[in-house]
Amino acid sequence: MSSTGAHRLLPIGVTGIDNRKLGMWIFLASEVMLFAGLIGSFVNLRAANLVMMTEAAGLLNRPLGALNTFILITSSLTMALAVGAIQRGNRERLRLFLLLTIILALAFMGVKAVEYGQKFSHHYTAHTNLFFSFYFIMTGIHAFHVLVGVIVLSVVLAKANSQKMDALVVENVGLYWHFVDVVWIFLFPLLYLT
Amino acid sequence: MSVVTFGVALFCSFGTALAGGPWLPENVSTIGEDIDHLYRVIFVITTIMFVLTQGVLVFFIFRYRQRPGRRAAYVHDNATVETVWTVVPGIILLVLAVYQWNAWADAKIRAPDSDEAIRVEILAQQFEWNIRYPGPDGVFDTQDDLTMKNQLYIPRGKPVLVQLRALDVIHSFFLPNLRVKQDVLPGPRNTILLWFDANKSGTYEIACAELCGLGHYRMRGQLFVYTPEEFETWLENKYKAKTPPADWGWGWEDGV
Amino acid sequence: MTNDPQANQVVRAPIHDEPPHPEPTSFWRRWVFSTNHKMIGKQYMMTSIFFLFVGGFLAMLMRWQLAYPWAEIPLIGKLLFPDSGGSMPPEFYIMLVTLHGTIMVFFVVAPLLVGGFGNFLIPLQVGARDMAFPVLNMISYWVFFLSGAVVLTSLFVTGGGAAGGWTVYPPLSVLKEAVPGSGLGMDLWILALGLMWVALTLGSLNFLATIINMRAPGMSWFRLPLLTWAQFVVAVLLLLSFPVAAAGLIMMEADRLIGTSFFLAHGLEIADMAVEAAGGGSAILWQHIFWFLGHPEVYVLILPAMGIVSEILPVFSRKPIFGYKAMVVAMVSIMGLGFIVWAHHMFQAGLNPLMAMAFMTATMMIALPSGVKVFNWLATLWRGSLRFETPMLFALAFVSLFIIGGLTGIFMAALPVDIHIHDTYFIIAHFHYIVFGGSIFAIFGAIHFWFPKMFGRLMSESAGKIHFALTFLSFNAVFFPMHMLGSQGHLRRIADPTVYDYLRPMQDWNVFITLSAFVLGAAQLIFLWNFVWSIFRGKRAEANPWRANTLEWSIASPAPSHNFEEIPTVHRWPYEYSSNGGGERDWIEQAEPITVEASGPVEEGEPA
Amino acid sequence: MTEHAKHRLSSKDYVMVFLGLMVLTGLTVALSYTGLGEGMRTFLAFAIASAKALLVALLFMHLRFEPRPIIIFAVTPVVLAVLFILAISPEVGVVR
Ligand code: HEA
Ligand code: HEA
Ligand code: CUA
Ligand SMILES: [Cu+2]
Repeated sequence: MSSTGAHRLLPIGVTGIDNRKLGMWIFLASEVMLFAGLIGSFVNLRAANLVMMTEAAGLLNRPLGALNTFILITSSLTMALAVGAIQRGNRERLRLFLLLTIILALAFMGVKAVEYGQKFSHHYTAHTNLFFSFYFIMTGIHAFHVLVGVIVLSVVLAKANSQKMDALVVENVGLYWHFVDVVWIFLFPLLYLT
Repeated sequence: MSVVTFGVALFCSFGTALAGGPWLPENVSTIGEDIDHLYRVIFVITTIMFVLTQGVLVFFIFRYRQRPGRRAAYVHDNATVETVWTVVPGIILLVLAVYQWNAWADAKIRAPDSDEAIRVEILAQQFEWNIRYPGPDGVFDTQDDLTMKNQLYIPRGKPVLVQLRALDVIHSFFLPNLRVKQDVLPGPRNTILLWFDANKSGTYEIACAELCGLGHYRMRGQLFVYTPEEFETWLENKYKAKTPPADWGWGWEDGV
Repeated sequence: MTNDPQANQVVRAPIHDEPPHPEPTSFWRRWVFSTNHKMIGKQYMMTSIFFLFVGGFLAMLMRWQLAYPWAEIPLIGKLLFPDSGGSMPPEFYIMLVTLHGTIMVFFVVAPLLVGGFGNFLIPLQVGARDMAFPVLNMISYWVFFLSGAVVLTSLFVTGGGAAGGWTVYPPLSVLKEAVPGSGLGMDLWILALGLMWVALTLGSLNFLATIINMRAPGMSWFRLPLLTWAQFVVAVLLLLSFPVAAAGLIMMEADRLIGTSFFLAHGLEIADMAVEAAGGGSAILWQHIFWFLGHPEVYVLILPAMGIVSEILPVFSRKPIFGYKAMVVAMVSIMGLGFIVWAHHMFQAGLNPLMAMAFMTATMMIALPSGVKVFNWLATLWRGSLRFETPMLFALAFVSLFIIGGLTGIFMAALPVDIHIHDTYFIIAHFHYIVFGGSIFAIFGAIHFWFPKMFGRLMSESAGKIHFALTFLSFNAVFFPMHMLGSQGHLRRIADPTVYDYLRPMQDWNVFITLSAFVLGAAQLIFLWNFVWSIFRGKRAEANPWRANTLEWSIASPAPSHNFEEIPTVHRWPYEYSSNGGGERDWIEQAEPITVEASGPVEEGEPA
Repeated sequence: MTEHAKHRLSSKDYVMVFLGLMVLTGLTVALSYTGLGEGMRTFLAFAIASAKALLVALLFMHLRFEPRPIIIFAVTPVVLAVLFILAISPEVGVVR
């Protein structure tokens, strides 16, 4: 994302913030609105179909959902520690915590896959009813974000020793990863608990 | 040269605006009177703003065009005028907004008593208006209901209560001469209550105002406003003419 | 600018300038996959001008049908519709309307103003060498290009392009059986808008980072040119409103593809066939989602145009813009209010009537900042010294026509009046006055104004003036009578107005409008010729042909590839015209250190 | 400013935040099994989720130490999102 080509620009601007970090926060602002669109729709159609929606929500596997919440929060911790590590210049620890984060992310996807499998085997699919439509679309978009996170994390891990990989890149990836966690923090009660 | 073209062009659009006046079609409903009144009020206010701003614009264009030996003034702020032209329109707009509330409530919030009103159900579908009266028993969805296609008959001077619903896509029930418009939503749970009256007999048109498919342009109906007596006779004749469903208990039998 | 205590502090901004690298020499990197903001701006501009003619061409076909319903289309009718003897079928008409609206809004005005002028001017006006993320910028353009290719393709697939109006209300747009255009054409429409979302999000991200972070030393917030302010506000609008619609697009495509029913209620039937869907969804939900984007989007179409006019008027009046801070505050309040008025498009849709009253009040309040802007423009002319070059003519026309379009907005904001005029040509008149009379006029002005900086040559003045006069006259002839038709109840999106008895007496007006529209269309060919001719043959331009103040005029024309030899230091606001400080000259550029001894009142906060 | 933020939080701090998040998660799951009324349960679930999100944003994402432009870009969309969600709720839900 750093500037390349003819016009090399140094990234620290008038505000003293690094361009890349500012850019990441701006990007996350738009992501918030993407999920606002989905959550708003869900909240409202849920109110319109209250009985059906709550009944269907009862069919979800709450323990697995809770497990996934724990996994994702733990991955947020390891991510924060990874950022802390590179800020202190400790690339060994950086690699360790990045690896842990990736493993946890994969675990999250694994649990998600098990859940999807359970639902499919009971013939609950996106067109069963409105609740499952939301369930699959929202968790699907979230899982896509997790997948993107895994890919980016792996790239960072692979390049963890390169000097071009400064703390800011890791911090930015961290920001993204924590955001994915925050989204799940809302999706979990929304879908599983109410 | 171009200054002149510009000025002339401005004055042309200007002139049309004033000469044209409000261009509403004939109105035959009570709510329509309120709506037309509000339309005119806004027309007057906006015309004043229009004349004022465009007049100033044209005047400045002529008055301050570049001339040798004159330099533009260096002014860029004036707290007094800026406050005035923020506060005054602000007050006008706020008053204008509040001034709309009553008519809106009459049109869409305060429904008339259903005892004294004529009740009609309208089911919109691509590209027809299905219209239904409850029949002599006063209950909808029974054998004696009276159904019509694209023709709505109402008595003059009596409130009409309509329940609207669509079968397939969104339509919009529009009576230009009664100043009535309401989108019709598809699905059994989306029935909408609507009311209006007409104070002049005659034949008017029903239009569909929301794009609903390739036949949207021809989803037209007719509205017949009768005197109450004419309406009663029409209704009675319709009931009489309606052949009761034959219940002989005898279908076409095979092997006879 | 006055009373800005921070202005001087910012001078110590920590920008570390590096000597620019040489320009890439390979054809691909230089002309096609360029990361230079000026090339990207030009690419956006050329593409959108192409789409202007596509969208305009569709409008011409529509106008033909409206004036002479079901008559054979001249020249191309037999080619397009051999089966019907050369007249267009009704589903073709609504497809024209849909794609005309979509193309004009998303592929012409927004990319021209934001992608074209935003990309070209923001780095120049804030004093940077390029955008914050040049590579993202390039990706943004190519995603936009792809989106345009998709929308053009959709015109030619079986069933035709989308035909649900540019607002694509479900269930019409979701159910394939409902209208022929809801087949593959609609899928492509959704794809195109999804790509547009990506392109515009990358663009606004870049704009915001650049404006916040890459301002030259001394370029404090209140020394930014108003156009850059407008781009900032617009970037926020796009960034935060488009994702909501993107969520809606995903849900809509899911409804179409995998059988969900977010927007489909229980128990729908089309032509006596029950629709197979779980149901429970809501058609109104889409309208909320769409207009949450749609309304901010219309301010995306007007705010940069307002910014352009705020740049052009001072230059040709030789006078500072009046009420600079009020202009900024007005733009920011238009943005804020713009986020909370979306439901005024849904007043007759079955909205909670109480809620509608709240939305009406908010909508009316938007006239306030808009009015402040109008009054400030007028006051800018007051006691000026006006020159009438082509950019100025377009800017003046903008003010005039924007007022008309804005004032008609008040009619529709008024709930009871909107009952009658909703979905009529009154609305068509309202927004064409703003989007054509406003945005497109401002765009023409801007093209004439910044052409020298883009191509190093001036556009022809005489051709420009003829184009202006013809466009101004025929534009009013096309759209002014539509107010009248609309008030009479002339419906939108109908292929044949003569079906209704009450519309038949007005058919002559439709013919008049159509003939005027052909003149309007023909007038645009003059522009096209002038544009192309001037790129190669126009008079060579000096660095600052209009004697303007903003940073882009302090460098050579056309702008060199790395913009500034050295990052400039900004000493004052951009509107220092006819002040005493300039001595004989009536302008002082933003980056000019004071050379002439001030002989009159000098601004406070000015390095004396 | 980012320079300061770097060393504001130690690994121990992060672990504390993590434990806080875990407790809150446990709490919200536990609450969902109680017989609380529908309205109360929804309210509590969202209160807890918001608290968790705040913890992550302020401390894991260092928002607490960031300069104003970043805080603005973090807060604006959240306000707008809440506004949007509230504004469309009575519409689709209650009225129709
Ligand atoms: C660039 C585009 C643009 C802009 C700037 C606006 C600006 C405004 N619009 Fe418009 N609008 C559209 C584009 C735009 N609109 C489009 C495309 C549609 C149709 C969409 C569709 O259905 O396809 C539409 C539809 C639309 C509707 C829905 C109508 C309907 O479908 O029933 C409404 C209703 O309130 C509305 C209102 C307004 C108002 C109040 C403003 C205000 O911002 C205007 C403010 C400006 C002024 C008022 C003029 C200057 C002010 C003064 C001189 C001050 C003094 C004035 C007074 C005291 C009155 N618009
Ligand atoms: C945003 C910008 C924008 C612009 C610039 C325009 C420009 C024009 N529009 Fe536009 N219009 C919309 C946005 C815009 N429109 C929208 C959003 C809708 C609503 C859609 C909907 O309901 O869903 C609409 C709807 C709309 C309707 C209503 C249709 C209906 O509801 O049935 C009409 C009718 O007259 C119309 C006419 C025109 C005309 C005559 C022009 C003219 O100004 C065009 C002038 C012509 C040109 C600029 C190009 C010149 C081209 C040529 C001369 C052709 C040359 C061809 C070749 C060389 C092959 N438009
Ligand atoms: Cu029914 Cu249009
Ligand atoms: Cu709007």
